[in-house]
Amino acid sequence: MIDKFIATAQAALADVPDGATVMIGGFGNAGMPAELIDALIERGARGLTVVNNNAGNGDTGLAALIAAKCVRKIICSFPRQADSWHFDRAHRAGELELELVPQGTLAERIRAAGAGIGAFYTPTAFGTELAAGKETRRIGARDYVLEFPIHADYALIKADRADRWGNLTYRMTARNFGPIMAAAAKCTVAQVRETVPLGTLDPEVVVTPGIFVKRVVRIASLRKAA
Amino acid sequence: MIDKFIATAQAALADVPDGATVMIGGFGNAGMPAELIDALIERGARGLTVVNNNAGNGDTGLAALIAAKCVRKIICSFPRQADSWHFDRAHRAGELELELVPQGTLAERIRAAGAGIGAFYTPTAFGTELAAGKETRRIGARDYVLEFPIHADYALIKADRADRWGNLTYRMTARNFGPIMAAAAKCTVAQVRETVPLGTLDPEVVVTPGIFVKRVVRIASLRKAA
Amino acid sequence: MKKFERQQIAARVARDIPEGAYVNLGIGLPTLVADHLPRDREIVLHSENGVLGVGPRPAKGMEDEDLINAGKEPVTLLMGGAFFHHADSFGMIRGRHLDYCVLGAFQVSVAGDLANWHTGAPDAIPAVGGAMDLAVGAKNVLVMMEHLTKEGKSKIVERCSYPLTAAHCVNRIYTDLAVIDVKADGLHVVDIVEGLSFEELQRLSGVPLKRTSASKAA
Amino acid sequence: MKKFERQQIAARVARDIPEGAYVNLGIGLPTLVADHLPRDREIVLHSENGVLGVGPRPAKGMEDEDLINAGKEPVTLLMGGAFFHHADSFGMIRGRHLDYCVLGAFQVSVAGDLANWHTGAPDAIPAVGGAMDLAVGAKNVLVMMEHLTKEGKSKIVERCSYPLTAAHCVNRIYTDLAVIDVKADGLHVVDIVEGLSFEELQRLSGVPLKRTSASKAA
Repeated sequence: MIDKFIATAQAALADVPDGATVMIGGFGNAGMPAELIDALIERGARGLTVVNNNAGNGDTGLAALIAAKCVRKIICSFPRQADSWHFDRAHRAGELELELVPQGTLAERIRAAGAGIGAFYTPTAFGTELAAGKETRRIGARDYVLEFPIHADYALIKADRADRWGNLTYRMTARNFGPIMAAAAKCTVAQVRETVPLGTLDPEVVVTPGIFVKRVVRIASLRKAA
Repeated sequence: MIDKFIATAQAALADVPDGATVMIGGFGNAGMPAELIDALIERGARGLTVVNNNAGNGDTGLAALIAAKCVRKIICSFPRQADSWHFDRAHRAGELELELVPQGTLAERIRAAGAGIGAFYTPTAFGTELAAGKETRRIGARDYVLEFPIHADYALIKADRADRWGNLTYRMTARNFGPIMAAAAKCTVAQVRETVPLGTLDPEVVVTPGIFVKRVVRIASLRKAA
Repeated sequence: MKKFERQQIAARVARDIPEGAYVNLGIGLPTLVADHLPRDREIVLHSENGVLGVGPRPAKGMEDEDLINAGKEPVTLLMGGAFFHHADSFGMIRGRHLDYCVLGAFQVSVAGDLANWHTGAPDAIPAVGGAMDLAVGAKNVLVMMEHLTKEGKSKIVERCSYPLTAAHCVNRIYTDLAVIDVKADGLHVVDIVEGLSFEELQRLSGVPLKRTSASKAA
Repeated sequence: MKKFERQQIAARVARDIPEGAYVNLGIGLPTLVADHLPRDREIVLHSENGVLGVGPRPAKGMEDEDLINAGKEPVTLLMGGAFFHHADSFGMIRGRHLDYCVLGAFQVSVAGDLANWHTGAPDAIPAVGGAMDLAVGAKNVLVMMEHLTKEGKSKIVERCSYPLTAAHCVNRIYTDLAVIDVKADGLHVVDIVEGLSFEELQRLSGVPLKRTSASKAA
């Protein structure tokens, strides 16, 4: 019997090694797998490359992972925020490498990894300093930049409901990077609000099919107002 | 008020010009927009380039469009079938050009058009005659072929339910090419089984958001056994 | 002369957005446009974090942390809205499905180059977000900004001195002094704030402007 | 010697597919494998027209034209199944998410090259479907075919004379005479049909085969 449910976030992340590339879902608090990030901090792996839209804010979540000195490099689109002080400090101290990627290119590079695309041409960032040193090509009447996929060892995402095959649904804008990160990682770990018996999720409504998910942890966290 | 509902298939296709590129959804009978194809035949535009997984079978649908001498070129993955006689005859007579594309490359080229990707590298078909003359590139340990998007003037697709904003849901494997063709065409026309008031479709469950759809025609056709 | 207030600029942008348009409003100043869209027009707002049909801010206490916009502010969803993932969302943008995006700017050049993501200061940590995707992707790129810097320099420039977001992308500029179209043959003044002459606008802008038959005090 | 029947070959393939595997069964001979998957193993079948969790053929009269497999035959959906569109479906394939695909073949070379889509006959209209995607995409490519052509020639060849589907892609070959692994150092015989000697298999195959400790009569 296929059963991807795992009892605790700690057990689900017990094998994350030093130097792993870890995608972390979420856009703001929506879809941020807070309890999985806590478990990753507890796991204590070092030298991680983290892929996320941001670079942490406040003192929790990804910011705490940075503060715990687990992260060597961040690939993201929007690191600087009013309260991204842990990133700011580590980056200014030269302890934390930054790869800045336009948000759509970040999403498409993650999607390309999951879909087996070797590279793609995007018009985004052509003629800007974020395309400096990159291959470009004119196709038709437009100029494009060549971009390569971002593969990961782990993806940590937050979904809404899951069955034991790992089929996932999401809740509103918490979907964001979850489905594409799930497909781009060797080992995708989803924290979910609710686990349901097989056959409960409408097959038309499954957003991430279980083929992309290795481990599911139920986290009965309270939903906070934003 | 946004209202994409149109009374008849004929009205929805009244402006298809000679020489247009027309994507037609469906895989077998599932998702085939039969009534829209009939209306396209009635419209009588000539010199069309048609994008479909197949090249028509039997004497109806795409086969009838070919028989009516409307089609100049077909881009598809699987033209030859036991009953693809209209295609076979026209192709052998030199009246109908064929561009044969592996099914996944066909899907990805259509997807690339909708997503604004200029070109992409796929491992599919590398080292085969379907990659003859195409640019290739080694990326990491694999070899890839460069493929370009397929844009269309029209997409004719079949969905299940629609609201007046053009949001669509599909039914089981009738989804197939519908969502990606809808995004790849300048003018997407969807025939649907049912139209519903705005707000009826669960926003989590909309598969094709209305932004990709210009016209919706309700066709209350009986569902036939396969 | 009485400069346009921020809300007046937003209202002026809103006036130009037709029924049925799909529109992305950038973070900051552009979000003000939402409040001015005419109630009798159905306009569908997109947010790059995976939503079409963005509605107004929810009532106090009704916020849901799973329903936010690209500025990470709580929003609501209109009837007819839909959710999708980030790659699909940026496919919509890059694939030229959005009719309009409205962006803030540091500078716009006479060629329509846009600089709005990075001051280029050596110690600044840059953040780009979705700005470059929106600038290359939307069918019409509308820019809202103050006409002059705090030091009184024109933000409409011959060449951007700040790092580019995208080249040749801006279609129309809305400032506190004027509305200006960016065309292949140069900058065409559409509206000027009451009490400001074309000549004075020309002097303040420091780049060549064209007077069009449509140029008029707003 | 009694050659393996088609159903026996299918059963032999089914035996190799472990619990929890995600599997695509190609059109034709490979579809027979579904009937032999052990009932006590959960195995998830994928069909390239956008479905995971494909179940058996429906009862007569219960067919639904919207629920078909890649061979356009009516199927059912198991609990836990899901639908998705064609680009997502081939993303799964190309992105190496399928553990196994089972394909028919005209020829397989000693290097694991596969020819299964086109005879290359000058008047033949070719049709490729999803074969090339599956051959490059699945983690394990299993081939089911008769060992010999009707003319008695080996379908396992030094070099494919038919047009390639993909190079270096086949992991294991199941024929009516043997089961053979394709490895970097050559072809390793895993099983031989009862009553056929390794030497005779070698002679019939016409390409170098290796005898492994696992080689045994089935």
